[in-house]
Amino acid sequence: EGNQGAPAASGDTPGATAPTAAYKPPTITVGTADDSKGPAIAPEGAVKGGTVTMLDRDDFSHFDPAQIYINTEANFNRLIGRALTGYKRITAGDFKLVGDLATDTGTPSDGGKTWTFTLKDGVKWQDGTPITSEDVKWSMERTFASFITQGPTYVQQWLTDVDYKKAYQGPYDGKSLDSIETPDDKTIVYKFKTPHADASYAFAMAGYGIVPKAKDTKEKYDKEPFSSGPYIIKSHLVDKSIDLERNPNWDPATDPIRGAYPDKWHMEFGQEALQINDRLIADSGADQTAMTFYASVPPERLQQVLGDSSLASRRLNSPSPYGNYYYFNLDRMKDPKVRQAINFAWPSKQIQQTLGGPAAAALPTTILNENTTVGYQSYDLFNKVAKPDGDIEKAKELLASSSNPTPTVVYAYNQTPVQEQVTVVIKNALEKAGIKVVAKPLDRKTYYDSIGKVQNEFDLYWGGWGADWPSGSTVLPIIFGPVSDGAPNYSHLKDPAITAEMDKITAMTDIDAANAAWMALDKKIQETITPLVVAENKIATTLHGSKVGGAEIDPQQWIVQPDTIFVKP
Amino acid sequence: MLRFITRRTFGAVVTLVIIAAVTFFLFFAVPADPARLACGKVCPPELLEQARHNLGLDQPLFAQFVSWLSGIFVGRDYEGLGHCSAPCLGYSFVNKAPVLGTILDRLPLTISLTIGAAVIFFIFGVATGIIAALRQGKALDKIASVSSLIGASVQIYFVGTLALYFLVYQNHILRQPKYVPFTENPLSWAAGLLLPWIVLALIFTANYTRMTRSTMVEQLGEDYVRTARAKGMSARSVVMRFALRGTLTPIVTILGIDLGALIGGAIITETTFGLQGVGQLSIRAVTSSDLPMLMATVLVAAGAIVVFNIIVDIMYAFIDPRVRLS
Amino acid sequence: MSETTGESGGEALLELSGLKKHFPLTGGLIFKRQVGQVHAVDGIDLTVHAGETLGLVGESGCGKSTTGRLAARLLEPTAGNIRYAGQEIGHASRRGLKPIRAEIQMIFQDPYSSLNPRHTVGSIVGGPMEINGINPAGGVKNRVQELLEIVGLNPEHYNRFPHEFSGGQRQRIGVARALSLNPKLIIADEPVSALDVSIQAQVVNLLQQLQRDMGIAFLFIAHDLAVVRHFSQRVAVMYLGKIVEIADRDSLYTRPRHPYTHALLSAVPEVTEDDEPRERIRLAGDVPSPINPPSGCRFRTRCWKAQDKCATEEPPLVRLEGNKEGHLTACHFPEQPSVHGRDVVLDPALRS
Amino acid sequence: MKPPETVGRSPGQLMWLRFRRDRTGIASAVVVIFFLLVAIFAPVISWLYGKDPYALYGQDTPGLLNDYGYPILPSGGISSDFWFGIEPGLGRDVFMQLVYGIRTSLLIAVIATVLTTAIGVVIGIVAGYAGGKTDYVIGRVVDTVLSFPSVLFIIAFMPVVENIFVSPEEETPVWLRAVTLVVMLTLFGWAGLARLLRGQVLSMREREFVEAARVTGASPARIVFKELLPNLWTPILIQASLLLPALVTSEAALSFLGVGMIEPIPDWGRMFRRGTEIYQNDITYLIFPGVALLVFVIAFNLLGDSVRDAFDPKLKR
Amino acid sequence: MSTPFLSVRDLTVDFHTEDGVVHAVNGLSFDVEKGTTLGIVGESGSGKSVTNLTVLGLHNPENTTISGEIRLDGDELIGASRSSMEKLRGNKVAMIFQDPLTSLSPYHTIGKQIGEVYRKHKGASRAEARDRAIEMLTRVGIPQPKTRVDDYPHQFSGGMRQRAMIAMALVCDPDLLIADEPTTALDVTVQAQILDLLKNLQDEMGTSIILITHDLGVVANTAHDVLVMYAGRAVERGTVKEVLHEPRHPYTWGLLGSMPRLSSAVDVPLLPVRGTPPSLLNVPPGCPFHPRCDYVKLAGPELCRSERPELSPHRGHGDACYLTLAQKREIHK
Ligand SMILES: Nc1ncnc2c1ncn2[C@@H]1O[C@H](COP(=O)(O)OP(=O)(O)OP(=O)(O)O)[C@@H](O)[C@H]1O
Ligand SMILES: Nc1ncnc2c1ncn2[C@@H]1O[C@H](COP(=O)(O)OP(=O)(O)OP(=O)(O)O)[C@@H](O)[C@H]1O
Ligand SMILES: [Mg+2]
Ligand SMILES: [Mg+2]
Ligand code: NI
Repeated sequence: EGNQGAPAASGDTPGATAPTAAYKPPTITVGTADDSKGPAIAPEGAVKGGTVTMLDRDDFSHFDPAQIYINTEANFNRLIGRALTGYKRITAGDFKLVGDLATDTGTPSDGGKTWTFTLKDGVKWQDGTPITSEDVKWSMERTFASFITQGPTYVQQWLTDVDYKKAYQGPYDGKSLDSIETPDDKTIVYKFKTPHADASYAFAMAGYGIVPKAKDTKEKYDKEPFSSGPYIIKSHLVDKSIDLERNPNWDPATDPIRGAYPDKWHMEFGQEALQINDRLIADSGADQTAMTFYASVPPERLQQVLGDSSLASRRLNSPSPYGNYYYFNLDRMKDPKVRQAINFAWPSKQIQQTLGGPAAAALPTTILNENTTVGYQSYDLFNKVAKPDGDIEKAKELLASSSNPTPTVVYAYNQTPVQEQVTVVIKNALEKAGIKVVAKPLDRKTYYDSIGKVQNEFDLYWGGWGADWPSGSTVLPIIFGPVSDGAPNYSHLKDPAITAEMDKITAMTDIDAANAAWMALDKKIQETITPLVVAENKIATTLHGSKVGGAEIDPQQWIVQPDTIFVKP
Repeated sequence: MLRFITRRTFGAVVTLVIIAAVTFFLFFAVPADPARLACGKVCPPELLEQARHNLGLDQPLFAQFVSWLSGIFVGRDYEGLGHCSAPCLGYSFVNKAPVLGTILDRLPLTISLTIGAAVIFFIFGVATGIIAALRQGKALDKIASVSSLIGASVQIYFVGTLALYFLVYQNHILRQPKYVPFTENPLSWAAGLLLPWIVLALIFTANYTRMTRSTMVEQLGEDYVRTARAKGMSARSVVMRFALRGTLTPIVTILGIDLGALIGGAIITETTFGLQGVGQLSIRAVTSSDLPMLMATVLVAAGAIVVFNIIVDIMYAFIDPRVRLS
Repeated sequence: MSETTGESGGEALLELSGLKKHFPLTGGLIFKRQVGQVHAVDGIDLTVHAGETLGLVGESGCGKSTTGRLAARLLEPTAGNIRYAGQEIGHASRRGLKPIRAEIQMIFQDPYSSLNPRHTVGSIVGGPMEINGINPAGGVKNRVQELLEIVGLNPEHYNRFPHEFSGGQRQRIGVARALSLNPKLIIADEPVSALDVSIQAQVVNLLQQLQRDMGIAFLFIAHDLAVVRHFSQRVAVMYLGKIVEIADRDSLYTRPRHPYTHALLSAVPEVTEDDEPRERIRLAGDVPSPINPPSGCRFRTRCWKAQDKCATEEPPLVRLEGNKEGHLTACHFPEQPSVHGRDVVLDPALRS
Repeated sequence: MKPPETVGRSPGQLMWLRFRRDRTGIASAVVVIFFLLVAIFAPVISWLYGKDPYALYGQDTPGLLNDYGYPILPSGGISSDFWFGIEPGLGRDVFMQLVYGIRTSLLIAVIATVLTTAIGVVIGIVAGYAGGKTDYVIGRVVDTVLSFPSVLFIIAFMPVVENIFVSPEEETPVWLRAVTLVVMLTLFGWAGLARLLRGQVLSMREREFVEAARVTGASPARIVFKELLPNLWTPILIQASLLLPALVTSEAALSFLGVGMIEPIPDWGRMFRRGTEIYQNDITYLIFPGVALLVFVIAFNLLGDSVRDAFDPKLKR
Repeated sequence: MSTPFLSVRDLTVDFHTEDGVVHAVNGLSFDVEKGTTLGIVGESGSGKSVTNLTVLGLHNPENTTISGEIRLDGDELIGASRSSMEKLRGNKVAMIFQDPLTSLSPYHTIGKQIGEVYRKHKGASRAEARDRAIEMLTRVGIPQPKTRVDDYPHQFSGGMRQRAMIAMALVCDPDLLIADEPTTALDVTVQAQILDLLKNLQDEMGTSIILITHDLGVVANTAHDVLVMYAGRAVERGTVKEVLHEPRHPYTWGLLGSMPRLSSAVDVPLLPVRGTPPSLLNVPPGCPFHPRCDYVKLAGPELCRSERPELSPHRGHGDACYLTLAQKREIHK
């Protein structure tokens, strides 16, 4: 259980069902100082050398760590940049949070309000100058600058205020931030306003990667990053290609995370997923050493890819760590019975089929995602396990007892080819239960703007959210946080009891207890309020060339991570 | 001649400025806000304002257009990003790189794609057209006309997709389309673009065969062709020296239009073959609300059309002396 | 210029005086602007009297058609007056022209392009009546069939289309159309030039008969001097936008004074019964361009009598000594009033 | 007096006679008419066939689609129930999708053709007939429109046109896309036709029959509508007959780029695009719309050629 | 009498068209003597041009059937090989066309177009050909031939173009020059120049000329012999004097009667042929002229309608009509 949509049987014929892929959610624990020592644990058969070709559709928009929030960019950043902490792969599916630049995951004091990190010896910038605590402090300070608009904001808020950009405008005008102290070159102390037990997780975000004070070029840094990681960007043709070569000043002995086996990386952008996968399936010539970070097999090729046993060794798969939700607009959908009825009637299985079947999507039942939630507990409030294609009878019953037995629901969707089809399915199912669906396609560029308006005219719309570290603390307080235009509380849930509960859990210093509390709150919210429908959870199937070894999907980032990749001789 | 070129160039510049202005102002009618896109997942109003300022979107529309326009001629200063010298098309909203550089990086591919295909379809189209015209009603003529019709009726994405599948992925007859600069290795340049060339040629040859055939038939009935025959010119030189000259005029017009359209409208071809040319760039610009990039790709596309029109007109003067004076 | 009344009777129906038509030539580096003008018609005076035929001859491009089109007010004159029945119509609007539209009609040179290929004969001939709201007794159709009969076509052909007719028949349809409004003046712009000789004769005969029967005045434009002579009471000779000589038929053909008229007459290839050799004048070159007409006398560049005076002074169109009333010539050094003169060969290739 | 070959046929009748002799022309006309009938009588076909294009048969009835959403039966699920098979994923009936898709695409293309032609004709005639400044201004506008990279523009500014009709919060009617597509296709289509017709009018204006009409006092309106227009039907018809298939493929190309008609409205071009994505697993889904489109475009082009030949007796094929 | 330079016997040319077979020329015979001019007159469509294009073998063999014989200087031309025809054209037999603008290639200079004939047939070098072109231009009276030789046809006036055409036709000193309505597109004064020019050149070089025209006046001024054609046949033949002053065929009478002359009486109507020329798809049986002829009754309606009259006598002044000579003389008075 917990993985309701996981593939069941196997077979090679076109009319067949999808093959099994035993999937186990990752284990993520906190490592010790010993764990934090380099070098990284090599995957089986790993050798150094060679060039790996990475194919993907989109180039990376940001190299300045402070601007990075997107998994693809974070993933690339692992090659050229480091942070205080990071996740170390022990074996496949088994991870530990360890110190990256820091000797360990940090030492809390003052009830979790003060966090102290010590930098390792021998960590250097690409020009050989040592990385100092001054650099680390500078890196945090510059995230307050006005030109930084994209990266994470947790630590900034902890250090100053919710409206952190007002509190401090960055270091460029000579002012520094008092709440970060650097007693010496190796030590750095963060002083938060409130306790944060999960701070060591926060510092693992790529957004808190380091930038050298001496080489900071402000806006331009986004184009010309200074490497602290194993590689240096040799050439970058925007939206076209990137070439990486080794950073001679990176010492594997200091790095517990990055294997950095290939000598060179060549990255090509611009092809659609279909083409990339056709190339990878063909596996001819130079493409044998090719892989992709993010261009997983599109549904159109799933049957072929999963049905072909010769591809088994070049196939990776992992369900998404992101939550996908169909939010009810609580300002408009006032009757909880209607919301529950919709949950019961929801055509999860049909949507799954539209997306490519059980191999392409799992059907979770909880708000929090099992991949990114330490202490995950499943529940099934709307009978999805038994009736994944919708319990129309139950829905009708609920509706009959509700304030409006034949409601009309305005469903807004992001107008992409896939969402168009999903909409057809949703409409078809809900109408069977007597719910009229008015579907409104929204332009994909303005989709979030439109649904982000508090005064919108829609009843139901899709939205996604992913945890920033494996805990409910970066999910529930966000998607049920403050209601304002553009804020991700798309349900407009404003329940004082829930808010109080979230504040309480946030303040907990015991991480395990907090995780359990988040899980309980998850169920409570769905039970008492039902602000959303938990949607299908996509499963990525990713191919790589036959000469690529060590390819694994990072279950948290949902992307093939570069740390273990090597070229087979 | 020089006067003519001057006048046409002036006209072209006016056209381009109009197109640029239409693009620019329409862009702001699109209900998408590039600042919002630049601002990220969680974007409070102050940050939005900040992003807007960073992108220069907080100035009056007209002022923005003027500074964009003047940037092309005198360059422009960008806060934080430095000076962008003379033909400055701005910095991309998305990746903050100078747009011009990106365009210049992509243009060789799109031009190679177009020119290579054009050479093939022009030579093949005109040759088969001539043969068809000379063998009117014979089997070859019929084959040419039927195949040209089929060619004209299929679409790049249809043929392209199937060609990729059968010729590249299944049978490895041709290489995965890929661009290698001509200066780097002419052979791989040609090999890398062979498939798109063939597919484009397949589709375009048709039109040229048809045009050539019908104009050639017309030309063969012209009085001066009859005169040439009455002078005792051999059949070959009648066709190659006399009839072909007159045939080329309309063909060159179409070629000019096609070249312009191919460079400006390479979107589908590049999407089909996964090539990173200006077409793909333009699509990216559209989907990411990247105004400077969009403006630049529109300018390149429109510019190609306009420039080729002028080239066609100049070509006329070489082909047809009657045009030279007026 | 005062009176140009010839001997043929009747009051002046159409008077053109000082009429000019210049077509602009445009060009320019960036913006279109006028860079010159074609002096198509450059100050002519003509009078057509009721019931008479005035022939207008001249070489290609000398402005005959332009004159005709000005007279029919298809063009607006650049300068000068057009008076029809005493009324000035040179700059009248379409509305102002309405009452006289019916009275001035036109027959065109090309029997193929002058009939709308998409209209039936019935609507081609009946159209003008419809436009002008004329409702003849017995209905339009009857009248059209009557007209068809008059021009020698089968009235049954009412519903046919022009392409079903031969050139001569088409020209008859054109005549019927011109007649449909009972005009007082018909401007015939080379109505027979495109036809075969035998057909040409049929049409000339028809026109002549119509004039006799209906008393219609004609401005008859042609380049064939023999046809003009056959059909016109008075003849004007045009050269490069100007009238160089105008006279009654006899005077012009037997006592021409202008060297150009001499040259024209001598160039007509004739089937002659007698063997008496005619005067042979072979001019050199072609008519100069109307964009830059020669100064003074326009014919001087091709004239064997040209002197310095011709380049500076434009000869007025006047009655020369010994000429009949109404025989006007524009020449400083007129020829003898006879068609028998000396041979003049200016063409270098013919001088042997 | 007897005219030669006194048969009393109008130019139109003669064209028809010439056309009737052209076997290719007749065959392609039959095909074209067949497609038009399919489009017009789609509801009747649906009623006779007993299925509709919206029902998700494959999802509602188990056993039709496999886990991946592909039809279980071979050849795309062709059976006596589903003549052309089942759509992968949603499981709709392909035959009905195609019939209604043709209906949608043809409707859009026909309306766009009519509008394009109407606008092109009006502007072309006005420019040609009015001449002078009007002609100059229109000429520049036409030049500019023709220089626009149209595909890119349509993709970029589709939302703008949609916005003109409906604000983003309001209900977006299903026909809106169709209207937008029509508007966009028309916007970039008229200029070529206008330029062509302007040329035609210019040469026509010099014909003497126009002068003949003016001499009889005909008004400009009469000259344009009664004298010129009947003579322009030939180029107009030819252009329209070539424009229609071009617009059908344009619409399909836009669908390929993702800016065509949206679900659930069946659309030919979108089927085609989907076909190019899934052809490796279900070739029939590419074949039916692909071949139908190919046949239609070929037939229409052939028809256009035949019409041209019928109108132009000089051109010997 | 020796054999004529060009002799055409029983020439028949049929075109196979979509509408049926066009009998463009129907059993035509005529001769051209060395150094003389034969004028061919007839209405539009009577087959004048077709006849002469056939002499040069310029018809598309696909849809044309040609029978009869054409002997040039004793050599049979019908069925001659392509290469021998190519050698003949422009060299021994040259042609001038009606419309000099469309008949000259707009894409090549006048000098090139003249010179290439010379190079092709005389194997001259480029420079020689150019010199020859300049010489020819001088001969036909083009001013400043040294510079005009590099002009394009559109830079010439109508008369100059026709002169250039003549220069091109005469560059290889042909024995036979076919001039197809060389002056129809020109003004009278220019026409007179061109006709005089042709006459002068003939006197100089002894070329035989076939002059096609529908203007009897032109024939009267230029030709030695005349052939009158009607519906693809010869209806009258003879010397200029004979045909124009003592015409024997009703059609010739009609042509002459249709022509207004500078010397004729002005107030009498012209005497045209009534009706229109027949369609060559469907030539009337018997005498093709009978539907338009006023004398059918006199000559014998049966005969005229059923049997085709032959040109008689065979040599000298002949005509194809059933009227007796006496009747003809009587009527013509
Ligand atoms: N609409 C116009 N625009 C410019 N120039 C014109 C126009 N109409 C006539 N012309 C010029 O005016 C001059 C006189 O033309 P017009 O047609 O009156 O001559 P024409 O005597 O009738 O000649 P033709 O015998 O060839 O018919 C010519 O040089 C001609 O090119
Ligand atoms: N290639 C052809 N195919 C079919 N019919 C033809 C062809 N060439 C000429 N004809 C027809 O042959 C007939 C004779 O034509 P021809 O050109 O010899 O007439 P013509 O006497 O020269 O007349 P014109 O004075 O108009 O030049 C015409 O009816 C013409 O339509
Ligand atoms: Mg004229
Ligand atoms: Mg002829
Ligand atoms: Ni600023």
